[in-house]
Amino acid sequence: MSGHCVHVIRVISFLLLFKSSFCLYEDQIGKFDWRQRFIGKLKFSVLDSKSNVKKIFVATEENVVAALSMKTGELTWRQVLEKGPQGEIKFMHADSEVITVSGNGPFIVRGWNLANGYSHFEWNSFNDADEPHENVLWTYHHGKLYKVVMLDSQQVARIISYNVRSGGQLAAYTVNIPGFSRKCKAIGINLVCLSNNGELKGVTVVNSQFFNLDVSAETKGANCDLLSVDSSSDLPVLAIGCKQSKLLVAIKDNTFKALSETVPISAGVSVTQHVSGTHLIVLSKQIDGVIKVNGKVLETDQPVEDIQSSFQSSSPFSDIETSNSLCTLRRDRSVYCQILLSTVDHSIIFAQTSSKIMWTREEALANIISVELVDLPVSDIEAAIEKEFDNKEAPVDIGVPSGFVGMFLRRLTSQLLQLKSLLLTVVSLGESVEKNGLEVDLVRDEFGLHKLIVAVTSVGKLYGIDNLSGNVVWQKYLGEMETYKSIDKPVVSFYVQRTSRHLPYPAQCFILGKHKASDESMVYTFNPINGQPIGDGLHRLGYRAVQSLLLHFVDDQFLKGVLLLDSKGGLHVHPESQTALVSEHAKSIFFFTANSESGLLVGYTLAHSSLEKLVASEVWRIQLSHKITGLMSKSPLERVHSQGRVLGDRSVLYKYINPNLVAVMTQAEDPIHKNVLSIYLIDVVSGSIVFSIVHKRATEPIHLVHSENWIVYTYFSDKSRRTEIGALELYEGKTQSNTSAFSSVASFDSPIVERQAFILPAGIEAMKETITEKGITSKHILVGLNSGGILEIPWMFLDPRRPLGDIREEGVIPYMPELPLPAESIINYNQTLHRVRAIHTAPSGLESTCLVFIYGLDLFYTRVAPSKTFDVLKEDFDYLLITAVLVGLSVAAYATKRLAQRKALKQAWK
Amino acid sequence: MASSGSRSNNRRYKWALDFNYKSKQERSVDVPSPPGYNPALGQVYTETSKESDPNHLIIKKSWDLALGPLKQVSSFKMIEGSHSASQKFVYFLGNILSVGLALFKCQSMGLLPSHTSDWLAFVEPQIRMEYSGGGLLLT
Amino acid sequence: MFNSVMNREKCIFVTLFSYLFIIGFVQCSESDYDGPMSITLYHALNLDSEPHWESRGHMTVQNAASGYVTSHQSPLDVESTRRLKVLSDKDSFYRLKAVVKTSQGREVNFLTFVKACALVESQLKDYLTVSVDHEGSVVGVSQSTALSSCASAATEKLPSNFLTTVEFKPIEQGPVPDTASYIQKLEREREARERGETKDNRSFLAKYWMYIIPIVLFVVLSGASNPEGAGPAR
Amino acid sequence: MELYIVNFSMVLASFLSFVSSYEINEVIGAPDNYVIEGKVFPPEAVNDNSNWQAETTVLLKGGHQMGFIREDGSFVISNVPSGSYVVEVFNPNYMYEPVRVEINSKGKFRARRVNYIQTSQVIQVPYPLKMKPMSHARYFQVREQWRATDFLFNPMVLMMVLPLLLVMVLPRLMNDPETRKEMEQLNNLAKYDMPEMSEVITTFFATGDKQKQKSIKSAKKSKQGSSNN
Repeated sequence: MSGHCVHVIRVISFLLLFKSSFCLYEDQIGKFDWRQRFIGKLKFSVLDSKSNVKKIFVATEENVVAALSMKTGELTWRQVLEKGPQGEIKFMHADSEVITVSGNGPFIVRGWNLANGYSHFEWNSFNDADEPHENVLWTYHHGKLYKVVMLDSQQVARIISYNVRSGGQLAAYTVNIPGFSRKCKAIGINLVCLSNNGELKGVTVVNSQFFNLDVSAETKGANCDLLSVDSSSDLPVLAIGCKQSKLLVAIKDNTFKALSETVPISAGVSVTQHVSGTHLIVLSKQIDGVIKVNGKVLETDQPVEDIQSSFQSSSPFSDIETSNSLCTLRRDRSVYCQILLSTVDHSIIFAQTSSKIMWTREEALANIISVELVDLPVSDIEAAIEKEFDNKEAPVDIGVPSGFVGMFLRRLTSQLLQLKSLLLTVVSLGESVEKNGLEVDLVRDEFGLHKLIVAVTSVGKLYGIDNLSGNVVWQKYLGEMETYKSIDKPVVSFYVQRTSRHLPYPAQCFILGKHKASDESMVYTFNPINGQPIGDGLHRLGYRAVQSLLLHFVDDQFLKGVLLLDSKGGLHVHPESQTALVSEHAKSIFFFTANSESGLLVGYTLAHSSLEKLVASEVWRIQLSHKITGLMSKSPLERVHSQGRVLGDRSVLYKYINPNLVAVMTQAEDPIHKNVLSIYLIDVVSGSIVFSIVHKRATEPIHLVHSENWIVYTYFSDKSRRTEIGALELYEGKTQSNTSAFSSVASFDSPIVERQAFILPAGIEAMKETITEKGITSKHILVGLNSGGILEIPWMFLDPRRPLGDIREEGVIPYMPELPLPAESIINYNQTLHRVRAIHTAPSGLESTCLVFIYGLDLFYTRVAPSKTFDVLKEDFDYLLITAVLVGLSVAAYATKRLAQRKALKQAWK
Repeated sequence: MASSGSRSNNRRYKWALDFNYKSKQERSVDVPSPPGYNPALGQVYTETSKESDPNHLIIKKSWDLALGPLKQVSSFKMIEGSHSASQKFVYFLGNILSVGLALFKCQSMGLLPSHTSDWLAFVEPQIRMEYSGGGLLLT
Repeated sequence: MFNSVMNREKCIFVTLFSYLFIIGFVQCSESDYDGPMSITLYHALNLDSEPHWESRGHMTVQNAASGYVTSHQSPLDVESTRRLKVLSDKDSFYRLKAVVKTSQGREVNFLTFVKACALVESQLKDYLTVSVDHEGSVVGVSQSTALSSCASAATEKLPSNFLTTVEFKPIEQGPVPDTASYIQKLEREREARERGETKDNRSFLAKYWMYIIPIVLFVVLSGASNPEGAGPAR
Repeated sequence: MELYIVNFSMVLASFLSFVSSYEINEVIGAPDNYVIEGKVFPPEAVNDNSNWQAETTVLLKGGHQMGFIREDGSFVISNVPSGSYVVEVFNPNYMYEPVRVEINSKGKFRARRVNYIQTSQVIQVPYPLKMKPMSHARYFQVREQWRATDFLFNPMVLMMVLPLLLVMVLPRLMNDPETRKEMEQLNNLAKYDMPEMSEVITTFFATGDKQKQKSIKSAKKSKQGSSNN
């Protein structure tokens, strides 16, 4: 019991330590941080017309079930289901409650409360052994859930009906559909299949009535697909989509009815009920970034003028993928429709015909794959000052004479401007509340805290987000470009080639992706401040790049080149004008590629390049025997301030800081040891394995952080059934072999490796270390937990030199296997973040402060100060008190002086 | 010594004159002296008279205090006589001892930057000789 | 069995003189791979981007488990020495290819390099580090030289034989949370405190005499000195 | 093939309209599939219109499988093969203690407290699970309030106040004749010491012929002698 006590005391003392390292006050909520919640790409949607608070029920590709407010588009409620195929939503239906079918294997049927998203019921539907998991269709009709299992081998469909609430099986039967292809859809109460010879077959799942249709000749033989359009109304409509157009087919009274007109493939089609048993068909399509909506009565083909409208916004719209509409008849017998559109760039648009766009949701942001925080350009005033010191820029203003007088004049004008802005800020201090509504200028602040988040999403849409407000400043959809894949994850190469510190040149970013239609690579170079293309903009390269590298030097325009290695081993630099410049530095540039599947790592040198042609020649080769599942190099921005560590005897243990060190993880499924995780530390210049370590029975999730002279990784230990954190620290020894320079090629003795493991009583989704400008501030590790919190752990807690016995070194806390999880260290407090994909950290202008952007299904931005904000006054600094004290002291000094004088005088008279 | 003292006295005299408002003496400098009058004697007199002036005393005392450490240095030269060598040696030894004691105390308190760790903050980061990049193959 | 291998820091230290068959005893006692494994070495002494491989020698790891390594390296002829010097003068790389053939007949190629000048500087004395994974298969071979600097470019004479040291570097065992000793430590602390609680029943004086005595002394002395000091004043 | 019974009474209890159609269903399941059941208790301070049910999620295997809360707090996690799992309940504002649930191959359930350090330690808890909130999550630090006592006992303030007291109070004490005498005595003592020092110096200079060490000794002696007087 008293052992427990000690434990508790220890925990408390650690909590105190934690507390001192991180603090957020309750009144700081939302001051430095913001959260945005997303749902992902739309998959199913139902416009609710019945409830008094109008909602849209959606199910998405991200396995999210949610209700959106029709008025604002905000989330009324949201339930995030299991990750991956486990939670994939197969079917959604909403009337008296929202019903979803998710999973793959055993299917989970869940019912949700319409108003608040509480769970109503949950049951499982298992497949028989002979039933495939992938070809199962679902449909709902009058309280019954129908499961249609396509049995390919027997050319039959097995239909099982369930009581939707209890999961009780009501009936099961099979229908023969000979000659059907796998192109089948369940629409309403019908199962519809398109055969390869262009025949449409339908069967009613309720009573197995068959009907079919020989669709028009144009769809025959062509590569056509069956698309379900809208089954929410009593008239199910489906479309047969072929190359350019789609043919609409309605099912009425167990017969197919092909509509006379074909519509373009990129048009959104939805059907709603209209007056006196007729139906309205609403078509929406994107033309030159504008959405045009028109409609007609399905039965009579008569156009409905009322709903003809066009919508546009500041950024052009992309092609429409799905649409859903709800039309109502006004008292004056005019029709208006509410349309929910989902576009190919994952936006969700909600509009009202003959009115305007109500709201849009940028759901591509639920799938950010790469992020950079870009410095903003300086304000006009500061630009003027900078111009003053920039001699090259002197003859820009023709009106102002150059030379001594000109300089003087320029100085005067810039200082006048400064004075003016100062006055303005003083004046506006009182009325700043009014200004809040307006957009803040995108200019750099004095502490470098205001930046622009440039995010690349998996769908190929780019966003510029103001880091202080979270507003999307610009967006750009690169329709032709798609992402690369690396270890089954979408990736692009995204670099900042030039920051905004080089006036008059604008900042420039670089994205390397793939061309959708061909095998070639594509590059988009753009200004990150406004998203506008620079130079060639989006262009094809003519070869397929397999790896890229941002060079470390700039050309005369302060632009860093990007080296590209193509699939044939050729080497290119982008822009090509830098070829000669690169060849000058060729001796010091090394390059490596890693093949995840084969485990082969190859290193190249540029040393054999000439002025005209860059050549990558192979110099080293490592063959790992298992699949590479992770590769982590250090942040190129990283700076290490302290070169060593002070030991108890006041000697120095020098850190082994190798900028070329890369941590490579491999995972093997070993029959004896099961899931073996190996970590190799490889110097990618010399190609030597500096250190390697193995963990047996270690499984996913595995995350790794690599910084300074240490590596921290996490894995799930199958043996102990807990999440463990391993920490490695590399030291050169008590002396430095070369105090001035670090060369990987020069041979060295293996570094001393300290190691330790800890237990984290939580699951981990993502991990990242903090980074600051000069590397003086101590490092913390941000850990995205599966609870939705982001935990900040001081690196001190993961120090492998934490002693089990007495403390001998300064700043080392005794070893404790289990790391504490204090609530104070959750930097996002109660702002739960689902499915954290990655954490991006960037230095600010303040050494103490690190900017943190967390992305996944939700976005969260905040800033952390691992060693507290030692370089700025605390924001709760009491200016009033200090002024009062100063004034008081001066008054007191003056008064006592007078008193003393008087006393002296009195004394003299005595 | 004496000459420098009189010079300083002279200066002091002029300086003191301004503040003590001895206007008669001031004028007497401008006006040619009567025969047989020695201005130097008058100076000596005024000086002695001023010795009693508390203000002057304070200033002098302060100067003594300020010059104290400097005088100590020169006092080394003033050691004279038959035992001067040993005296000088002892003086030297005493100083060494006190400095040594101070150093020892500082060392024992760990105030002296005598370990490599004390200079760690000045160790420059190593210059990077090679640059590398790349990663997993993009497919 | 496996653990014992992994705990060993440096496995094999065998110095191999070319043209001689030297059999060295290897400390490494056990490993997962058994049967002979051969490493054939090729080097490229050309300046071009494409290496022109020439045979340098081969070594046989008779049984890494028992740890016998035999080696045979052909000496550098005059022409090769000259070319190596050219490489060194041009500050180019000396490239080495190691073909590892396992007992199952699987062949794996490894490439590695050193600065040619460093090799010349170290008088052809080099090290080959063979990294081995948890299953015992070779994952990397890397070469390093005895001297890493290229300070004095001019070297008069080169020996004709390579002096190679082969070092086996096994993968190390990952750390596990040290719960056992932590629990023991807690237990010890608890016991110590329990003992301490019973022991520390000394009187107040017994515990704090070192603080009390100086205070008392000071008080006594200051009280005593006053009248004595005052005496002569009167 | 294995048959097992799932009791859906909890599901149906919330739908009074369906109580009449209450039935025990037989679900044909794949072998080795179980359902973990439990109930999450709301924090006591919770008010009725708070949406805690929607905010609370139940995670199994770190989110590999999930359970959602019904209005009454009950939850089920279905499709669980036999094994050992940690069931965690997450609510943004309240902390819940995780529970380890072990299902053996025969379908027997055992729930115990999670101990990551001593993994073999078994402290059983009831099954079906009853998850009670441990505490309100304190994410924020409490801002320090200005208090007079804090201010007064601040060492800096103490350092300033004490000399002030000495300056202010000591002169008043001096007015007392006895203390003044004492002070004078002390002063005299100090004065006496002063000539002592000069005496040392004079003896040092006067005894030119004698050895220095001796002179120092004698000075010491004279000093001692004078103090003894």
